[in-house]
Amino acid sequence: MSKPRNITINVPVLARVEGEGALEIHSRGREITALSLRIFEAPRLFEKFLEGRDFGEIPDLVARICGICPVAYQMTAVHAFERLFGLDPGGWVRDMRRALYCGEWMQSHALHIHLLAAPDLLGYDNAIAMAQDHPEIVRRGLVLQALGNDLIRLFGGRSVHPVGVRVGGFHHAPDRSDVAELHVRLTAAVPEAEALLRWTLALKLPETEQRFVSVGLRHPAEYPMNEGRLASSTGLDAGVAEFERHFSEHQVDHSTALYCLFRGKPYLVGPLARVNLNLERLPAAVRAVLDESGIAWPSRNPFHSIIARAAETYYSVLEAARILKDYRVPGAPYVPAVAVAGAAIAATEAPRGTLWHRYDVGEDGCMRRARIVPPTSQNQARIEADLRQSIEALGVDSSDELLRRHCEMVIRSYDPCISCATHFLDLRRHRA
Amino acid sequence: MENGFLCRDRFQDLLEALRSLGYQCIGPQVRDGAILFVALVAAEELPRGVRDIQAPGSYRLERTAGPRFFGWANGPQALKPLVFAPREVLWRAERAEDATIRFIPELPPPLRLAVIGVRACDLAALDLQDRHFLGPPAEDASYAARRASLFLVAVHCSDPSDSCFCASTGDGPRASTGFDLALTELDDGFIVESGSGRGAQLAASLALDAVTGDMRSEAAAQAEAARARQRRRLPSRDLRAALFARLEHPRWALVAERCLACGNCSSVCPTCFCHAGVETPELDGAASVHARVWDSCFTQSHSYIHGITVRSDTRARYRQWFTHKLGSWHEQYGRSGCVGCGRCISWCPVGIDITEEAAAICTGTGHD
Amino acid sequence: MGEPAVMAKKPRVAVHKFSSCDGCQLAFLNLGEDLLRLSSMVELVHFAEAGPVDPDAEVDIAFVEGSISTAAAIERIRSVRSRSRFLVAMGACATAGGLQALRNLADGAAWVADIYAVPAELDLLASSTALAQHVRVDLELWGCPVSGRRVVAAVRALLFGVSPVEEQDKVCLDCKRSQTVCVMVTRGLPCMGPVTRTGCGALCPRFGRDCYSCYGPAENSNVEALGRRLEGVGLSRTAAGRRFLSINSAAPPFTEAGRRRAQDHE
Amino acid sequence: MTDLMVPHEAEVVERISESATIFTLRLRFRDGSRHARYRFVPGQFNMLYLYGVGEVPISVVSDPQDDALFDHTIRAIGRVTRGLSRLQPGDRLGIRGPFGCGWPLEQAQGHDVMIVTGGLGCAPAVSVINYVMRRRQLFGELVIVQGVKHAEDLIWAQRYHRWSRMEHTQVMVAADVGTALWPWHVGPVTELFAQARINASDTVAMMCGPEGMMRVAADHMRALGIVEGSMWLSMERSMHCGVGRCGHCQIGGKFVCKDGPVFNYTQVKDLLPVRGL
Ligand SMILES: Cc1cc2nc3c(=O)[nH]c(=O)nc-3n(C[C@H](O)[C@H](O)[C@H](O)COP(=O)(O)OP(=O)(O)OC[C@H]3O[C@@H](n4cnc5c(N)ncnc54)[C@H](O)[C@@H]3O)c2cc1C
Ligand code: SF4
Ligand code: SF4
Ligand code: SF4
Repeated sequence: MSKPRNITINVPVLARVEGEGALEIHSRGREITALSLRIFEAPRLFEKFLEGRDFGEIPDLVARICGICPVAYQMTAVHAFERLFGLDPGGWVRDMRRALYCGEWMQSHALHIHLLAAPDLLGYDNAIAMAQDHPEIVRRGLVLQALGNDLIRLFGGRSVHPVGVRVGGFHHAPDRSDVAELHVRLTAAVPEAEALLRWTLALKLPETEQRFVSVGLRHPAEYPMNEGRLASSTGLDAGVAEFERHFSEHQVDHSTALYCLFRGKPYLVGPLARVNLNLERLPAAVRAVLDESGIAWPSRNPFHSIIARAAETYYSVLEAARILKDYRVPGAPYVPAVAVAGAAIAATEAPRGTLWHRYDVGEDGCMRRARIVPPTSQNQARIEADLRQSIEALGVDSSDELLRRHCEMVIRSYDPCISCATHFLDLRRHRA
Repeated sequence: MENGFLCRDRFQDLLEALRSLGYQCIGPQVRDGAILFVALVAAEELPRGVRDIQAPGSYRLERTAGPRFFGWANGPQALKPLVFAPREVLWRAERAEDATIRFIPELPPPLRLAVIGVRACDLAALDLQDRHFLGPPAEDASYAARRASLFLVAVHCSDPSDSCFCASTGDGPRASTGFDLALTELDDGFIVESGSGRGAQLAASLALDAVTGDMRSEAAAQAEAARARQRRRLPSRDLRAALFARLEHPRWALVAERCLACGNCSSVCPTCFCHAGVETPELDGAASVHARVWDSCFTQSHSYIHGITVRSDTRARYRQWFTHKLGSWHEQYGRSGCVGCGRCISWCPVGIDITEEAAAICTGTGHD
Repeated sequence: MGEPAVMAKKPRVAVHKFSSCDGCQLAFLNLGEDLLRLSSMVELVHFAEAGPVDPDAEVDIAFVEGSISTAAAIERIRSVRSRSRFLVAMGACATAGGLQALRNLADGAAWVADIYAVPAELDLLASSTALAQHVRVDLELWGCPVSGRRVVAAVRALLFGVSPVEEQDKVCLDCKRSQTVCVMVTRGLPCMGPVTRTGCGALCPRFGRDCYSCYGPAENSNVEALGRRLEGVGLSRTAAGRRFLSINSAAPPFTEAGRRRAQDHE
Repeated sequence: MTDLMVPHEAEVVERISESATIFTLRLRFRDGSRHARYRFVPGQFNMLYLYGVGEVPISVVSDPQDDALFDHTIRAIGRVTRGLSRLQPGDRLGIRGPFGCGWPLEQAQGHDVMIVTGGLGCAPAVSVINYVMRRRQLFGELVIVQGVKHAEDLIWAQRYHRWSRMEHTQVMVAADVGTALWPWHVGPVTELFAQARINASDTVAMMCGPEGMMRVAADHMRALGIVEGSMWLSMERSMHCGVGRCGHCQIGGKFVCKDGPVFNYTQVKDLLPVRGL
């Protein structure tokens, strides 16, 4: 048995994560004295400047919280207002939103799997280097990512901060010919997406078993995206309006993001949590492949999140193709919205996990207060817990290099999005 | 030449006849709240009973119970986009490994287009564009190719909008030349008249009824009413001398306070021809595409020479547009560049009215 | 605008990030096959999100996303500048301070006091500013987000050894080039196109809605005339002001046009 | 029909550096028969296409009778011209042209010639000077007047010295702001006009330079007795097509590219004084 020692691991810039964060680990002997996923990116104070804005302006503004999942922010915001206003935009809008969200899942998941996570698993520094040796794999990823982007473009003109979404529906209904063209591409991508899932199942992922609580939405009939109730692997079943009763945020010194805890404990949101909670809602085609793998779901290995991401990518391709198959141009792509005062609350499933919004709307339809809880601040405590467990499992006496690489890999497997996490700072909490 | 009367419910025959001659039909349809020229397959797609309510900075459509297809004045497009395309690739350059460059001219795809519902102002504007693009030093190849593919079915204007003033410029509301066929729309159908050999041939292939005296007098009354309805006018058909004598008129500065210099007027104007060359190389540098795109004298780059923007402010830019349109066109092409379609009035986001500005500038000495 | 020196055969490129949503960097990551092509033409030496991390590397071209909002960021952008031959400010945050520059307008006491209460290491500044307020910028690519087409065009021009074209005409021009029906004239929507810089291809009007000026002010923008018009189509004076005080609130003609209307209200 | 809009491949045969920013490209069309057919008059211009970058209008400065090559003297100031300055012998570019009308050289034969240039040196004027120098016996007195703002702005000082030593040739150079060793006049260039050794009523004047300068020069020349109809000037405007289509080069009703760039003074004298036209 080797001698206990002091280590300090410092990764000032985390590569291949969205936004800039750092990792700091200190240990003395066998004990980890300090471990932090430091999110030091300057807060952008979003909630603050949403105040005084009209509800109609919100979808375009909150999109800017994150360039990778702008659709998630837009979706959550429009659902929040529609719930408050008692507005039902109807089946067409509901379907198209789902297709749009599929686009974002596809692009975000494909980006993460291929450009961010896969290099870890195959032993490369980055995807470009990896592309030299595995061109077909990278290319498949780029194709799926592009398909997701184009699906977003169909509804919003561009994949980053798309412009098509409004409270009540869409500004514009896509043309049939454009939809038909995309449908052809989606259908052609089904085997690619299935192959992607099989490929992730064949990867040599680190074996680990951890105890964590999965949290996500559950919908009575479908795999959750835009709607559902809050659920957890420990039996939570609550409406989204009750979020604040079960989940609380607190601030820690080393981070400009807030930590969100579920009944005081870390928890997991995101693809793995969703699959764990909603396995039976996945279509048979996806489940069949997952079943073949022999993995016992719900999974307790956080590294399986790459598999969950691939499963959701496959699902998104199937789901979008299903929705767009018999596309019809509607009479009007939206229902006009009339503001009602009150609390507008909604949660949807962003690619990285549950995204919760609350807006206090005044009589004039303008925001009095806004509160946004993004997936990354929910996962942050869980990531740190995982890091501790992983380091302990690996042995604190492992080489610094090994520890550093492993920790980075752990962090990346959560696909944390620092831009989302630092959109805000709850100012009142700092005054103390 | 008057050929006969086409019943309203036989309008489809006209489309079929054109199609059998190999033409794709383009016709007016309601799109996004305006009348646009788009591919037309069936007569039902025409804007039956639709009228347009135009005012400075405003354009709205209204549905009525009336049977007419062409009871509106115009939309934001004329024939311009069909002949002088908003973006036209002129050539492609390819560079080989040994650095040699090959130039490959590009022409628009050969498409035979029959345009249904062309207005007198559109035809007058087309004639002006012809003078510009087909005159010396040599025909413009892209324009010529697009122009040669057109079959033009005019409809005499019966319902000018509040922005129209073609009577004042002498270009409408009746189309007199430049069409293959011209239609006078009456409630029950159309008096068909041909203006070219191929137009006459096509008319001959249609099952036409005889035109009655009543029809003729109704058509004449309608034309007269259309003319009488127009309220706007220009002070004169040739304002060249008047404008160039008033280049320092205080009105230029006043209009510049309102003008957004957004270029909408020049874009919708059926005679404006300015364009810019744009180069789009491929990422790997092996090829590069050279296109021309619509430009406007309201942009900074329009008058930019290294280090100097000749027309740096809106006053100079508006003055350029205006004095060119109503003044220097005479020197260039022997007539005013305005055909009185009123588009620049309606489609100006802030509703600047060319006729009102002309009146303000051309009256008085210019030194008031 | 700066002039590119003759570029190396395979120029070294860095992508840096400051306060932002990451959306402009995606212009690279969303290039698809072109990303692989690009990576064979340039050497990507620093691009944390894509993998390579070497923030202090000397480079030929630096693409910088994000605004300057901390004291540390001021130091960092200076250091980036000193190590880069051609520096491109990419996106609304880098060219105008971004949406987060809305805090610059907040009245001193309230927000700033709150901001100073955050842990000292955050050193959050009272304002979020464009790169050009701190260092020389050779090229500004406006837009929230910047368009991939323009990023590619900039790289291509620099590879040819010439400066990239600056687009500064108004969105209306592209709107008409795409034969889009004007939403202001036909529906009275409060479109910002007449004062907004081209680059997006008139995306919003093409999607049947009013432009909200994510590309910032065009050259020679008559914000006053448009402001009056926005009120004319039915916006209240403050709502018209908010049209200017949005994604590019810190871009000079917008700040003024917006602030005047906001103040009138008080 | 030849399409005037499509360039033809040409090759840089020689690149001559004239100053830090000015260079001459000596060119030949790759297609021999095109090269043989190519004819131009001094004062005309070509559209030069830099591969993948764009086109700019540049005057032809070589002698029309020189069949071997044609030359462009270019100042590297912007996007395209800076790019052109990097071309080396063997490199390719695209050429469309020649466009526009040149100087009235036939009309000027047998007369005195006064050439006035201003600003940072002017390629169109150089082509006339070269032309006259090579056919010295066909013309009367030659007066070359060049004005610059700062003494340092003058390029080709040696050329002026060389020309001033030629027979029947008078060179007058002035700088608004001189330097210690400046051998020429300090002050407005127009102060020199009265010293011109010409028979004013038998003089053809050709001007090139900033519009304001040309207007003032024309006034002074008229005062000397040169008739307006004998004054010519070369104008500059933005140009994208070169054939009177793109609309950028308009000044009043004139298309500078096809009605000019060389105009008789009477054609544009009303337009010159108007700012921003
Ligand atoms: C008839 C004529 C003859 C000329 N002859 C010469 C000559 O012999 N030698 C010489 O050095 N210069 C000459 N010029 C000026 C030369 O055309 C400009 O210096 C050149 O266009 C600048 O382009 P740039 O891209 O380097 O500069 P930038 O300032 O980067 O210009 C950007 C773009 O603006 C446009 N542009 C800018 N200036 C002009 C201009 N003057 N005319 C047309 N388009 C312009 C072009 O599209 C150009 O690419 C002549 C100009 C004209 C009109
Ligand atoms: S100037 Fe105005 S009214 Fe005249 S033709 Fe052009 S758009 Fe029509
Ligand atoms: S819709 Fe907007 S961008 Fe388009 S022309 Fe109208 S005002 Fe301009
Ligand atoms: S139209 Fe305006 S808001 Fe919309 S994408 Fe373009 S610049 Fe941005």
